[in-house]
Amino acid sequence: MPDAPPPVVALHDAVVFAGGFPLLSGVDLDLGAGTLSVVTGANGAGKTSLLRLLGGLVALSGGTGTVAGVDLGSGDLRQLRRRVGWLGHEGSFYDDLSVRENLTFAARALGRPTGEIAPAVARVGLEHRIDTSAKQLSAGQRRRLGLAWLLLRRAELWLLDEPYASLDDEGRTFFDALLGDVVAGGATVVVSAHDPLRSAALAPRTLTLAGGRIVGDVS
Amino acid sequence: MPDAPPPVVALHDAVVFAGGFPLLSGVDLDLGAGTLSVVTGANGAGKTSLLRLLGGLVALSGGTGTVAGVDLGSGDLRQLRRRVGWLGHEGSFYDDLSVRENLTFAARALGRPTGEIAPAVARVGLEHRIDTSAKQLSAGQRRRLGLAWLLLRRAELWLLDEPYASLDDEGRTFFDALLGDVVAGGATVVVSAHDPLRSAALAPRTLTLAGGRIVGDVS
Amino acid sequence: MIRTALLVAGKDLRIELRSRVLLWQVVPFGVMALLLCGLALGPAHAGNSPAGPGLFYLVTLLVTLLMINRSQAVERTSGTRSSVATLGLDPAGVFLGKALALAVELWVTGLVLLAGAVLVLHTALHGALVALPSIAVTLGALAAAGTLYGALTAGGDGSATLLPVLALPAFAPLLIAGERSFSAALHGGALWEWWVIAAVALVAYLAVGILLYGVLEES
Amino acid sequence: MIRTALLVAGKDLRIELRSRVLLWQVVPFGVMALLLCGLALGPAHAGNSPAGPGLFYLVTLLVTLLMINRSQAVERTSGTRSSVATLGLDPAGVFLGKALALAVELWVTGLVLLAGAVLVLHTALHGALVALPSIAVTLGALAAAGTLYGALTAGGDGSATLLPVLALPAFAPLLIAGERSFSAALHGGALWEWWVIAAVALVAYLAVGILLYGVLEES
Amino acid sequence: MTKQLFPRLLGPVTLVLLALTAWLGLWVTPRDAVQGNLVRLVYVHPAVAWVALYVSFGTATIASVLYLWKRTRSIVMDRVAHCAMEVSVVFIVLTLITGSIWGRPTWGVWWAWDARLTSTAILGVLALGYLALRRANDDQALRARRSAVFAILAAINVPIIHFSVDWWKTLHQGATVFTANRTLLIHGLMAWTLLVSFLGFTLLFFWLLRARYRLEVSRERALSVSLDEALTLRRREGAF
Ligand code: HEM
Ligand SMILES: Nc1ncnc2c1ncn2[C@@H]1O[C@H](COP(=O)(O)OP(=O)(O)OP(=O)(O)O)[C@@H](O)[C@H]1O
Ligand SMILES: Nc1ncnc2c1ncn2[C@@H]1O[C@H](COP(=O)(O)OP(=O)(O)OP(=O)(O)O)[C@@H](O)[C@H]1O
Ligand SMILES: [Mg+2]
Ligand SMILES: [Mg+2]
Repeated sequence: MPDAPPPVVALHDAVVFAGGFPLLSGVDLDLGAGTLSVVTGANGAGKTSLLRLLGGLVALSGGTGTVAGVDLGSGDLRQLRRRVGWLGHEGSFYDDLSVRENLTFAARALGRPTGEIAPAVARVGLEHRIDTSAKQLSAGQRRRLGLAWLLLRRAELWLLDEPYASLDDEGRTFFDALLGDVVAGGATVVVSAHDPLRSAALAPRTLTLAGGRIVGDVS
Repeated sequence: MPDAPPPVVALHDAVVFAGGFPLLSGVDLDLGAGTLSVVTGANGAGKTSLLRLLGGLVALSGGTGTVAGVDLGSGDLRQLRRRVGWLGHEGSFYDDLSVRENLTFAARALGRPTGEIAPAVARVGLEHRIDTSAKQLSAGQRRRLGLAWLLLRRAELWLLDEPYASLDDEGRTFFDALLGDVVAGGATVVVSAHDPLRSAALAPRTLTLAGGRIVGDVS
Repeated sequence: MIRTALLVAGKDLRIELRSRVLLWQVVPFGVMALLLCGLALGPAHAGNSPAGPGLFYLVTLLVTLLMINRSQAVERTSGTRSSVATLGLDPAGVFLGKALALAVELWVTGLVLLAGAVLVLHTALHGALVALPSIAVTLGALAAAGTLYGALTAGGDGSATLLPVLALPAFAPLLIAGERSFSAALHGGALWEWWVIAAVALVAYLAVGILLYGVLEES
Repeated sequence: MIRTALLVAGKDLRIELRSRVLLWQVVPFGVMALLLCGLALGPAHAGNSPAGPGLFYLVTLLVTLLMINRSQAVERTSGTRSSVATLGLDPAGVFLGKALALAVELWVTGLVLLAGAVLVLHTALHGALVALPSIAVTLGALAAAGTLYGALTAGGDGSATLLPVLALPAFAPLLIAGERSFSAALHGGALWEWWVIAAVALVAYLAVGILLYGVLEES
Repeated sequence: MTKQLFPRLLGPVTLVLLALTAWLGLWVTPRDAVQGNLVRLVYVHPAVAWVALYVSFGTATIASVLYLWKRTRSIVMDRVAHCAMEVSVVFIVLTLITGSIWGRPTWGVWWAWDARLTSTAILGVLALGYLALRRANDDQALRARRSAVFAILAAINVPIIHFSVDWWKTLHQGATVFTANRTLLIHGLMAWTLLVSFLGFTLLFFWLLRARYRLEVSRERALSVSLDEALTLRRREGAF
């Protein structure tokens, strides 16, 4: 009887308030597993806010929503966060710990073998910075560390907020390849970006936000 | 007798160390007044470090340098900083103050009429956020606030670290127009970026950094 | 839960080792405060003074407040929060781990302060040794309570100032119990009563923390 | 210099008004600490107790440490430093402005604490009023010294913990002088000597700050 | 020639003077009628205290002032201040220890809340604070400036320690060796022994300072070699 698998993301008229200001003003959205979506829109349109909602990092103020099987209104947001890979505007690690130590912490916390760390670091091109403490990294290197952290995650739902910013050319190419792998592996990816994605092969669905709502949806 | 005006930036074998690590490993650079230069290079190449050196925000560890007539080795860096307009990776304001209050502070500190604030805010497109406190702005809005702050500065030397990051399309177009105006007004501009500039009309000089040195110079 | 606790405690202690804040700053602060308190009491009062235990715990309280701030600050540098939140660590484990790390730091500092009290305040060495288990338990309870209150106040504006307001009333009974049992160890008297109070407080705070820490963590 | 000072002081006080840290956190903390101290003294000692002035200044000291941290933290949120550094403000003016703002905050808090002392510790109202000018001068000196030491420790690792270590010995004489002159106001005695010490300290710290603040600021 | 002679003689002369102090102090000078053999600590404690307060802390302060003054600003001054402050910690601790050893039999306690004792201990914490402040800043120039300012602020404590015995009537000995008008109160052999001890410990300070300074210089030289290596490594980063 069940014809389609349930969507990973299902929002209905989702509203999020912060300090009396509506960050999201009624979003309807369905995303299936293994899809890639790009969220665009002017500055202040609500892209970051949408990603934070999907990651269980802010609470829903109105409407309904389910993400990865967790009800945003009444469910356990911690459950949701466990299944989400998050890459924010700014790097997000313990500044006093080195690249290796940060990743070891993440691997242990997730119950992954620490043997996966070295390959992940090599993949993002930080081998020669592996013992540098996070606060000494350059902007792009921090972003790469964030990607390595994500590689360890193997999350079901990837939420990437302007991942291209401050990555160099080589980094962007690598990133596109990574996205391809991830989507092929069955994970759902939502990316916010101001430029279209590099690689034409990815063919994402593009959602345009404006004023906290979705005003365009092209696949 | 003096044929050419003295260069605004003159670095000779400039070396900058931080915690035993060479951020810059010997940079030779001459920039004339009224020129536009773009600094590119891989992540960690030293772009941000070069801009910080030019802005008098880090000290020279080796070699010699003069920026805007101030000797980097023995001169008064505070003098230099007064003449520099800086836009960093992250927005840089008092988080608890509103857009208007931040700009009023800057205008007063620089001895500019506060009447210039409203036009600057309108120009960067933040009119409807003018009484929002800086910490509530979105990433792109923060960047725009930084631009408004720069507009008030009227600096001789503009140092912009990845200004495109997190600006939307409209913002980038506006930014390119701004750059054109500034250079035409006789100021020197150094921009770090991973993408080439949008507007072909600007025709900048492109410096490529790698390993803390300049390895490419195309005008 | 235990695995998470050990992981978190290890991470906190490693950051502590890396930054050496405890060694170079907290411990000298404690010694200084002890000296000043001694001076304030004046020569008449010194010499195995009955105020010894009180001063010891007063200084310990100040040190604890400093360390709680530090323990929470580590978790919220720039973007650490979002990333670590998406690791979905078991909050009970996080609580236990942070409390354990804080307790270890307090025990180390406590030993130094105790040595200082013996040397400087002429607290009887034998009495101090007898008091050792009760001090260990009291400091443990302080660490548990401190972690709880630290989480309660963390993240908001000026949390460094909010913490003492909320925590002081909770710490006061602990300090009184500790002081009484220390005095009893020095001058003879019912040792057990106060010992038991501190132990009960320790267990109670641990239980509350394990149950409720998840609620305190920001959404 | 004066213009810069007023600008900076205005900015600091405005941030303070905006965030309400003083009103909601520092003042309650002070009152709470006063209550606990009164409690610790026990009912026997209360009632125009000779300890009143000492307690008042002890609490003031704690409050001052909190406020200095806050005053410095405001200057170094994310990128504030680079931007404000490039305003090239006169360091003497910045010092005076920050000291003035801190002094105003301390005066407000001092008044509340004084009222608390009269109500809770039964300090004689008339004596408290007589002591008012000496308290104002002492708090002013504390603000000047605090701003100086705040800049000395700002920005480094764990500056919040380094501050008390370095500043306590400098504050101690001020507190003692304040306490003596307060006591003298209550119980009669030579008022002027201590008054003069505080005034000399105020002038000395102001002079040192005006001369050397620029040296302390980060490059 | 003479330029090399002085530093080379520093070590041997120090040793000779200290040995002389020990010999005079332990065997030649008489026991005291009241204090017995304890009086022999007078050849150690005041000299060590003198070095701690005036010679070493003073050196650190003067070097700091010279660093802050633009015309004499150089990394040498910063290094001298740093090294002198480290040696100062050693001498302050020695002052506290010898004082405590002396205090136990004379006052019956190891420690008392006497103004001089406390302020000496605070000076020790301040010296440690100076070292902590240095650790907290990475940037060489900023570190030098900040620690120089702090050293000067901390030096205010030295006159306080000196006059504390007059300002607060205290347990600790007042000025016994030298009175205010610089006349020697003790006579004969004791005075000579005292003089030798002062000289000996003063030279010991300079010896230690010199050793520490050379260690610092060689450490920095090693660092600059490693910096050169880092530089070539960094340049190679861009090569491919
Ligand atoms: C921990 C305990 C003590 C400390 C921290 C201490 C500290 C000092 C200091 C800092 C000085 C140098 C003052 C100056 O030159 O301005 C000094 C001098 C001196 N101390 Fe102590 N002291 C201690 C115990 C004692 C005791 C127990 C005695 C003898 C009973 C003693 C006898 C002296 C004498 C005779 C001088 C030379 C005084 C002069 O000529 O000015 N000290 N001490
Ligand atoms: N204190 C330090 N110790 C060691 N390495 C450091 C330190 N500070 C910076 N670095 C390194 O210096 C290099 C230069 O950094 P910089 O920020 O100038 O690079 P960038 O060109 O701006 O890179 P991005 O494109 O990522 O912004 C980086 O490789 C960084 O890891
Ligand atoms: N607490 C708040 N009070 C008022 N307005 C707020 C608050 N928090 C956020 N905003 C506003 O909400 C809007 C949405 O912000 P969001 O960060 O989601 O935008 P964005 O699409 O990610 O923009 P950008 O492209 O600049 O990153 C912004 O206009 C911002 O000013
Ligand atoms: Mg955004
Ligand atoms: Mg950069």
